[in-house]
Amino acid sequence: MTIVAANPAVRRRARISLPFTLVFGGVIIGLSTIVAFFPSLFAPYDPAAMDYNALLQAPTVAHPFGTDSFGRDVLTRVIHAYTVDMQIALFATLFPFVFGTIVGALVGYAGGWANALFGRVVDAIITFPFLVLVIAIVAVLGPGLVNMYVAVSVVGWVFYARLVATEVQVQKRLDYADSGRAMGYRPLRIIFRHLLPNAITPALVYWMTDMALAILLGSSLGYLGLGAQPPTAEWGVQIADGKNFMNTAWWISVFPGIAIVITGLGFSLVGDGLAELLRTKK
Amino acid sequence: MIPALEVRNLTTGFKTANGWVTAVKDVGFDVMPGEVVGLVGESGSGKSVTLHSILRLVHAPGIIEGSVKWQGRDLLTMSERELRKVRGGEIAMIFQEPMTALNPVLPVGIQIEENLSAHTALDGRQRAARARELMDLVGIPEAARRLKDYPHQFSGGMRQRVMIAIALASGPKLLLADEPTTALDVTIQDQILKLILDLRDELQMGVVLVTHDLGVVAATCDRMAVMYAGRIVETGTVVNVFAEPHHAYTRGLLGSVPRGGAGRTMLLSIEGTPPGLASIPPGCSFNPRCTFATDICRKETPMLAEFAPGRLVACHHHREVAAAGSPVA
Amino acid sequence: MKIVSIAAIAAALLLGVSSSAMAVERGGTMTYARYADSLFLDPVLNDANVDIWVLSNIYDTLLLPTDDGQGVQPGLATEWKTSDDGLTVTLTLRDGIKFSDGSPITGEDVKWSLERAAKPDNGIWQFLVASIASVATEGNTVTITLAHPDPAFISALTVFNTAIMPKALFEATPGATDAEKAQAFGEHPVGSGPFMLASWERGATMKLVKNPYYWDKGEDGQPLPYLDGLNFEVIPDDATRILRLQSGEVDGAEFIPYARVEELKGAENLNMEMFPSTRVQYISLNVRPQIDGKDNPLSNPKVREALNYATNKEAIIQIVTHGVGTQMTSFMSTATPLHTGTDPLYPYDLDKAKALMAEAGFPDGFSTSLLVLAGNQDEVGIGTAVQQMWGAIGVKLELQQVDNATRTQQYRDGTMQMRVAAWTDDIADPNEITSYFAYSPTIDALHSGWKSEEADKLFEASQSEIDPTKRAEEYARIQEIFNTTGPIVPLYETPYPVALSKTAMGFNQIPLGNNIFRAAWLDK
Amino acid sequence: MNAALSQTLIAAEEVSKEFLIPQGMWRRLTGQPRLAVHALNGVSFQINRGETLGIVGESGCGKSTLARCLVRLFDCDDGRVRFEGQDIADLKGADRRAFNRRVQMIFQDPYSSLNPRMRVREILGEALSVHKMRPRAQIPARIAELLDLVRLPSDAADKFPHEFSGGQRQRIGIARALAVEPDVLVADELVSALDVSVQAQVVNLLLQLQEKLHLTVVFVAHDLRLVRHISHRVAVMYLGKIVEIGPTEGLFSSPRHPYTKALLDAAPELDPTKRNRTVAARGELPSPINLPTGCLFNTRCPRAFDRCFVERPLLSDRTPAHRAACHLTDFGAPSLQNLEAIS
Amino acid sequence: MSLVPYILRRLLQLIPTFAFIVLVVFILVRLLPGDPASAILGDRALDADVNRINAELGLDQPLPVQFIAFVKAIATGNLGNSITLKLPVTDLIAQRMPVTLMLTVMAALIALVLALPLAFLAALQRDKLADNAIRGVFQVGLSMPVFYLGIILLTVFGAGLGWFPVGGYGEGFLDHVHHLILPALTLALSLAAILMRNLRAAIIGVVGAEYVDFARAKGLRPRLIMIRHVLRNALISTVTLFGLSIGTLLGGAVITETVFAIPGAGRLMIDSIYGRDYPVVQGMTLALAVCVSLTFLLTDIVQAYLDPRVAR
Repeated sequence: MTIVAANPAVRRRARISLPFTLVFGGVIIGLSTIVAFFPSLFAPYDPAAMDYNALLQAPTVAHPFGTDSFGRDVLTRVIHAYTVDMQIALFATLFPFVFGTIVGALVGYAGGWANALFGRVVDAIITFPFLVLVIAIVAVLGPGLVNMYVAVSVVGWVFYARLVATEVQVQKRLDYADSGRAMGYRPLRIIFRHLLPNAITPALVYWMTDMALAILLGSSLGYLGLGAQPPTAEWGVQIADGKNFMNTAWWISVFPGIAIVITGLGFSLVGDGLAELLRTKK
Repeated sequence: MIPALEVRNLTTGFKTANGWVTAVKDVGFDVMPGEVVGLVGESGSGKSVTLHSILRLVHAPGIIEGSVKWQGRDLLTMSERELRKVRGGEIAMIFQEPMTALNPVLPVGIQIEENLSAHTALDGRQRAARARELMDLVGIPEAARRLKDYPHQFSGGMRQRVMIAIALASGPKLLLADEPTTALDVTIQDQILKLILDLRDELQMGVVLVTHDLGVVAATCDRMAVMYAGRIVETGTVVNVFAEPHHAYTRGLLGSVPRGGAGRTMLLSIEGTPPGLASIPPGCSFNPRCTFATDICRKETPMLAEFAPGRLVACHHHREVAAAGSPVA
Repeated sequence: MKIVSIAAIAAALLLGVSSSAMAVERGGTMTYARYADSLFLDPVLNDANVDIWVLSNIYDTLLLPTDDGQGVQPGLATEWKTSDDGLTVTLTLRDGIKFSDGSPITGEDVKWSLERAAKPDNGIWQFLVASIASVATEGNTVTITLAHPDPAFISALTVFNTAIMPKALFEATPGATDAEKAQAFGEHPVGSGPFMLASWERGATMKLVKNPYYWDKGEDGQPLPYLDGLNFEVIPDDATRILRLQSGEVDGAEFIPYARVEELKGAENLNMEMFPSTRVQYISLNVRPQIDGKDNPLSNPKVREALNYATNKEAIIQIVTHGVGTQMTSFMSTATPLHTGTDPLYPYDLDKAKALMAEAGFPDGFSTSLLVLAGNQDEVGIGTAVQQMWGAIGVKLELQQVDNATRTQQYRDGTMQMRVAAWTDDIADPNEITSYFAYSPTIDALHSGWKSEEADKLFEASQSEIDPTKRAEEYARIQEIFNTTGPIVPLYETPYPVALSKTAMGFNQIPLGNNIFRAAWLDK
Repeated sequence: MNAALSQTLIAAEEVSKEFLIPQGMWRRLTGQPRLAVHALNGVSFQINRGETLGIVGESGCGKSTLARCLVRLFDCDDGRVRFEGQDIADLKGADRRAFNRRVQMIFQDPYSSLNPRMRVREILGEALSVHKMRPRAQIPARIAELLDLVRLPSDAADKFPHEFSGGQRQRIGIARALAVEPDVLVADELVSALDVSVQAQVVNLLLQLQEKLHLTVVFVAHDLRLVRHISHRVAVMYLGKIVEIGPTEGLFSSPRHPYTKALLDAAPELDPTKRNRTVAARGELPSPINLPTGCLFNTRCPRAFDRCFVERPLLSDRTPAHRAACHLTDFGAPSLQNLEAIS
Repeated sequence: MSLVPYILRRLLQLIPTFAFIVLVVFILVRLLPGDPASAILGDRALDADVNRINAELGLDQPLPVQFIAFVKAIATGNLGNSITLKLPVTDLIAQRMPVTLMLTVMAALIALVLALPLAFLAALQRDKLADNAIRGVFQVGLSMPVFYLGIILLTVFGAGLGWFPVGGYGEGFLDHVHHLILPALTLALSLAAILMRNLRAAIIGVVGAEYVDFARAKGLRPRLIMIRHVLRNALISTVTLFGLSIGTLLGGAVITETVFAIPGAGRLMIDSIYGRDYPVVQGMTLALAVCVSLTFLLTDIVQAYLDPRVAR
C-alpha cells in the first residue's frame, strides 16, 4: 500500500491569502494601537496645555487641526484621545466578551433548565432600554470611564453569551463533541478545549463590531458628560466641546469625528475580514 | 433514431480564489428519446456540473463552452427567454437533496403550480387540479390535502416525489436527475428509481441520471458514461461496461464495491484520492492511482475513442485493462 | 410631502392676508424657545426658575418690578405706602381690574392670596413674605400688617409668590388639600396677567393667548398685551434652539451659549440681546475642618485666598463666556441693590498664590475635587480651566461630572469639596442672596460650614432695618467680610443672552430673570 | 482464538431509549401528554470477543442510538448494557474512564468528527495524555506510530483536519480510537460518507487492523453489501428493534424476516442483467412517536396477517444462532426464500 | 400550525420578564444618589422643605413598603403621578410613547427602504464597484455617532437648505411626519447599515441555494425567482435582526430626541432619571419594555409567517 501524499491543492488552501478587509482594517487598528500606546511620540503639544492667546484658531502650520476654545491643540488632543478611545473599545467589551463567552459556553452545553433560565435573563436584559440602563447605572456609580465599563458590561455580556450558547448548541451536536465524550474527556475539557474554539467565531466577529460600537457609545456618553472626564481628551467629549462652534470653528468637532469614523471602520473591517478568514477554514 | 440531446465538447470553468479551474472538460454524449443514460463518478468528477451546464444553471463566475443541442437547437447560445421555455418545460431537472431543493417557505402546491403557470396556459383552477393529478401520479397519498403542506412536513421519500411531480408538471421530454436517490434509504431509493422508470415509460422521456452508485446504474440505466476528474473516461451500454470495463478507473470502481460471498476479504480498492480540480495531474488524470500506468500515461492525455460500436474509452492501455477482466463478471 | 408643503403655503397665505390687514398694529403670535419646560404653574408652591420666570405672564402682582429690576412700579395696586414704624403697608387697588375669566378682582382675593403665600410651610418661597402678620381689605384699600419691620417687603410684593389668584375659583377646584387643589388649578390657571394659558403639552409646547381683561395700556395707548398669542417651545439642545431661530421657526431663544453670542450678533436677521442680570458664577468651597474624616485644606483661609489669586478670571471669562462676562466686584451682582465694590476681587497673581500656599503649609499643593454639572458646557469649561490654573500652585483637581440631584445631595450633605455654582436673585433686594451666602443659619453659608458671627448679626439687624443708609452700611460690611474670607472663588457675572428675530419687539428679561412679554409684539 | 470468540464481551439486554420532544410551558400547562420518539424498543444481543457484529437498518431504525448506548454516550432508559458482565451504567470515576478507553467509537461524518481547530498531533496527543497511555516524552513517537498504523504520512501530525480528504480523516478518527488501545471499536457508518473507491481503502484498513490488534468490532451501517462483507454476524434493525440476527451468510442467503428480505431486494445488484421492476417494500417508515401495535413492520409487510396487528413478535430463540422476530417464520424452519418457493 | 398557542405561550413568558424589570428598575432608581426633592429644589433647597416633600411622596417609608405599594398600584393599572410634572404617569405614557413609536417606526421604514434595494444591488453586484461603494458608505454611516450625524443633518438639511423643520414635533399627522424625517433618518442610518449587511449576506447565501437553482431549472422568470424565492428566504434572518433592532431603537432614541427637541419617551426617561422622578422612570421603563416585547412578539409572528418551520 502506498502512502497517500497530502493533496497539493489542499495544502495551497492552507496558505490562503488574508482577506483584503482584514489587512486594511488591521492596518488601521494596528496604527491606532501604536498611536494609543505612544501618543506623545506623535502629538506636537501637551494635550492639557491651554494657550489663552490662541483660542479657537483655525488650522495653521503650527496647529494643523486648529485650537479649541481653551487654546488647546486639536491635533494633539485627537492623538491623545486614541489612548482613551482604544481603551474604551477594549475595556468596555473585554469583560462582556470573556464573561459572556464563558456563560454562553456553559449554558449552551448544559441546555435544559439552564438554557431556559438564561433565555429569561436575556429577554429581560434586551427588553430593557439599553442606553437608559447605562445612564442610570452611571448615575448611581458616578461618571467616569471605569463606571461606564461597569454599566456597559452589566448589559453587554448577554449578547456574547447568546451568540456563544447558540453556536455551542450547534457544535455539541457534532460528532467531534460526542467523540470527546466517548473518549471519556471531562465536560469542562470538552466545553473549553473542543467546543469553544469552534463556537467562538461569531462572538469574536461580534467583538470587533462591538469595539466600534463601544467607541460610539463611549463618545455618546462623553457627549452627555458621563464618560471620560476633563481634561482627558476623548473624541466624544471633543465633539461635545465643539458643538457650539460648528459654524465658527468646525475643526474642533470635525477632526475627532473623522477619527471616530476611521477607527470604527477599522474595527468593522477587521470583523468582516475575521468572519471571512474563519469561514474559509471550515 | 436521432438523439434528443447531443452534448459536444462541453467545458465548464470556474473562477476561484486560486484562479480558473476547469470542472468539466470536453464532455460529449447523446441521449435518445426514452433512454436512461447514467453519468457515474465520484465526488468532484464533474458529473453534477455537467448536468447543470446543460441547462446553463452554473453560477456567475462560471463559463460554459461547447454545444448542447436539444432537438437541434443549441441551449448554450439561445436567449434567456427561449431557454426559460426549455427549462422546466421541455427539460426538467431534479436534485439530490429535496430538502434543500424545495423552497422551505412555500407550500408544495405553489411550487408545482408556478411551473404550470410558467409553461402552460392553464388557469388557476386547472392548475390546482393538475397539481393534484401530479401528486397522485408520483404516488403521494391524500394529494389534495398535502398540496398545502410545506416541504418540511414531508418525509425524505415523499419530498423526492414532490420534486419529481414539480419536474414533470409540464410534461418534459428529458429529465435530468442529479443523484436523486443518494439521500434516501434503500427501500425508498428502490421506490423512487422504479417510479422514474415507470414515468419514463409512460411519458417517453429521456433521462440523464447522475449517480455515484454503480448499483443504481446497473438497475436503472441503458447506457452509461464514467467520469473522472472532469472528463468522460468510458462509455457504453451498461451491460457491456459491467461485463468488460476498458478503463482502469471503471474497473477499480466496480472492484471497490463489496460483493456477496466474498466476506472479510480485501477489496480491490483504488489507492489515493481523486485529484482536486485545481491540481489535475498532467497526462492521463488517473495515472497516479492507476496500476496499469506507464510513462505515456504521465505525458499524454488519452483521447476518448471508439474501440467498438457504441463503446468509447480514454485509456492508452484499455486492452490490457479489459484483459484483466471485470471484477463483477 | 406634497400635502405638507401645500398646507404650509396655504397657512402662509392666510397669515400673509391677516398680517397685512393689521400691518400697522402691534400684534401677532410670538414663538419663544425655552431650554426647559415649566413644571408647575402655581405661584406659591412652584419650586424652580422654569416656573418663576414665566409666571408673571399669567399671574399679576400688586406691584411690578421696573425694567431695570431695581425699582418698583404700580401693578394691580396703584399706590403703596409704608408706615413710619415699618409695620404697616397700605396699598390702593386699581379700579375695574379683572381676572382673565372676566370676574372682578376683589379685596378678598388679595387677602386670601397674600395670606396663602405667607402661610408657614406653604412652598419654599414663604420666607420672602414671612413678615406678614395679617392682611385686611376695605374697598380699594389693602392694609398689610407686618410682624416686624421688613425693608424688603415692598420688593416682595413684586415677586411671583405674591401674585393675586381668584380665591373662589381656586377653592372650587377639586382636591382635598391646598396642594392638591393647586395641582389641579395649575393645569388650568386663571390669573390677571397679560396672558392666559390656552394649551400645554408637557415638555413640548405651552400656548398662551391674550388676556382681554388685562388692565394696562402700552406706550402707544393701545391695550396690552400687543401679542394675540405667545407660544413657548421647549428645545433643550442649545444648537437646535439656535437653528430653529435662524430658520425662522421661532422668534426668540433664551440661553444662547456664550460661544455663539459673537456669531449671532453678526447675524442679519437677529437681535442678540444681553439683558442685565443678577447672575453670578462662582466656585463654592466646603470649608469644614474635616470632610469624611479627613483634614480639609480648604478650611485654611490662606488656601482659599491662594486659590482665588491663582484663578485667572479674565482668561475664564474669555474661555467660557467668550468675553461676555465681567469680573465680580462682590459676591452679589452689580445689579443687586446695595451692591458695593468697584474693583475686581482677587486679581490674578500667581506668585502671591504660591506664597500663600507655602504659608498655609501646602508648598506642594494637595488633591481635591470639583463637582460640575454633567454636560453643562459652562461648568465643564470652568472646571477644565481652573484645573489647569490651579495645577500651577500644585493643586491637583479632579473633575466630577454629576447630575443635578447628585450634586444637590452632596452639597446638602456637606460631602463635596468644591462645586461650580451660579446664583440669580428672585427679589430686587440683597437679602435673599446674602441669606444663602453669608448668613449661616439659612443653609450654612452655601453648605460650606463657613460662619462669621459678625455677618450673621449684621444680617439679622438688616432684616428689620428700615433706615436705608444704615441698611446699606450693614450690607457693605457683610460684603467686605464675605468677599475677603468667604467660602467661594468668585468668577464672573453675566447678562442673560437672548436672541430675538429682528421682528420681535418689546421683549424684556429683567435682572431677576422674569420674561416679560406684556409689551412684546411682532413687526410684520 | 476460538476460545476468545466464544466469550461474550458486550451484551445488550432489553435496551430501550426514548427522546422526549421539547415541549413548551403552554403544552405543559394545558396538560397535553409528553411526546417521545421511541428510538430503541428493547434491543438484546451479545457480542463475542474478536468478532464483528454488523448492525444494519435504514435511517430511523435506531442503529446509531444503539451504538451510542454501547459506548455510554447515552444512558439507556430501560434495560442495560453489560461490558464484561458489568452494567456500564454503574461505572463511575476511574472505572468509567477505563470503560471509555476500552470501548471506542468511530463516527460517521469525517467532516464533523474531528475538532477543526486542533492539529492531528493535538487530537492524538490529547487522547494519549488524558488516558495516560504513555509518558509525556514518548507521546510524539507514539503519534508517529499511530499515523503509520493507519497509513498516513508522518507530516500529517502538524496539519489540521480540513487539510485532509474524507478518507484520510476517517483514518485519523481510527488512529484516535486506537491511540488508547481499546478492545472494542464501535464504527457508526464509518465509510458511508466516502467515495466508493475510498470506502474500499478504509474497509480494507479496518479488516487488517482488526486482525492485527484482535479488536472486537460493532459495525453499524445502512449499506447491506458493506455489512455483509465485513461482519461475522449481522443484526437487522427496524423501528428500534432487532427483527433478525444471525450469522452473515445464513442471514443473507436465507432471510427469515420480510423486512430483511425487502432490504435485500431493494439494494440494487451490480448485475445489469438481473433487473426487477417490482418494488421491494411499499410505503414508508411509520412515525417512531406513535409505534404501530403488533408487529412494527405490519404497515409495510406484504404478508402481514391478523396476528401481526395485535401481537408483537419476539425474537424466536428456537434457533439460537439465527433468529427472527416474525410470526411467519418464528417456528424456525423455513426461511422466507423457501416460504416463497412453497407458496 | 395555529399561531395562537404559540403567541399565548410567548405572552406567558413575558410575565417573569416584566417582574424582573420592575424589580430592577425599582431598586436601581432608589440607588440613585439624591432624591426627588433635592432634584427639584436644587441649590436653594432647605432641609425642612426636602423632608416635607419626601414625606408627602411617601419616600420616607421603608423600601419594602414602597415596593408593595408600587406593585399594588401596577396591579390596578395605576402607575402613580409624576413627581416633577404632577401628572398621572399613564397620561405621560399616552402622550410621549406615540411620539417615540412614530419616530421608531419611521426610522425602521426608512432603514428598510434604504437597506432592501441596496442590499439587493450589493448582493447581485457582489465584490464589484457598486457593492463596495454601498458597503463603504454604509460602513461610514455605521461608524458615525448619532449625535454627530444628527447635528450635521440638522445643519445641512434643516437650517442650511430649509427642507425640514429644525426639531420639534409639529401638529397633525403630516406635520409630525415632516418633523420626524430628519431624526428618523439619523436613527435609520445605522440600522440600515446593519440590515444591509445582514440582508446582503443572506441574499448571497440564498442565491447559491439549491432551491433557487431548482426554480431556475423550472424556467421561472428572474423577477419571480428573486421575489418569491430569494427575497422571502433571505428576509427570514433579517426580520429577526430587524425586530431586535427596533427594540434597540426604541430604547436608544434618547439622544436623537434630545438633539432634535422631540418630546418623546426617551427624553422623558432621561429627564426623569435626572429629576429622580421615580414613578415616571418605573412607568416608562415598563411601557418601553411592553412595546419592545410586543415588537419582539410581532417579529416572531412575522417570522413564523415567513418561515413555516418556526411555528411549533
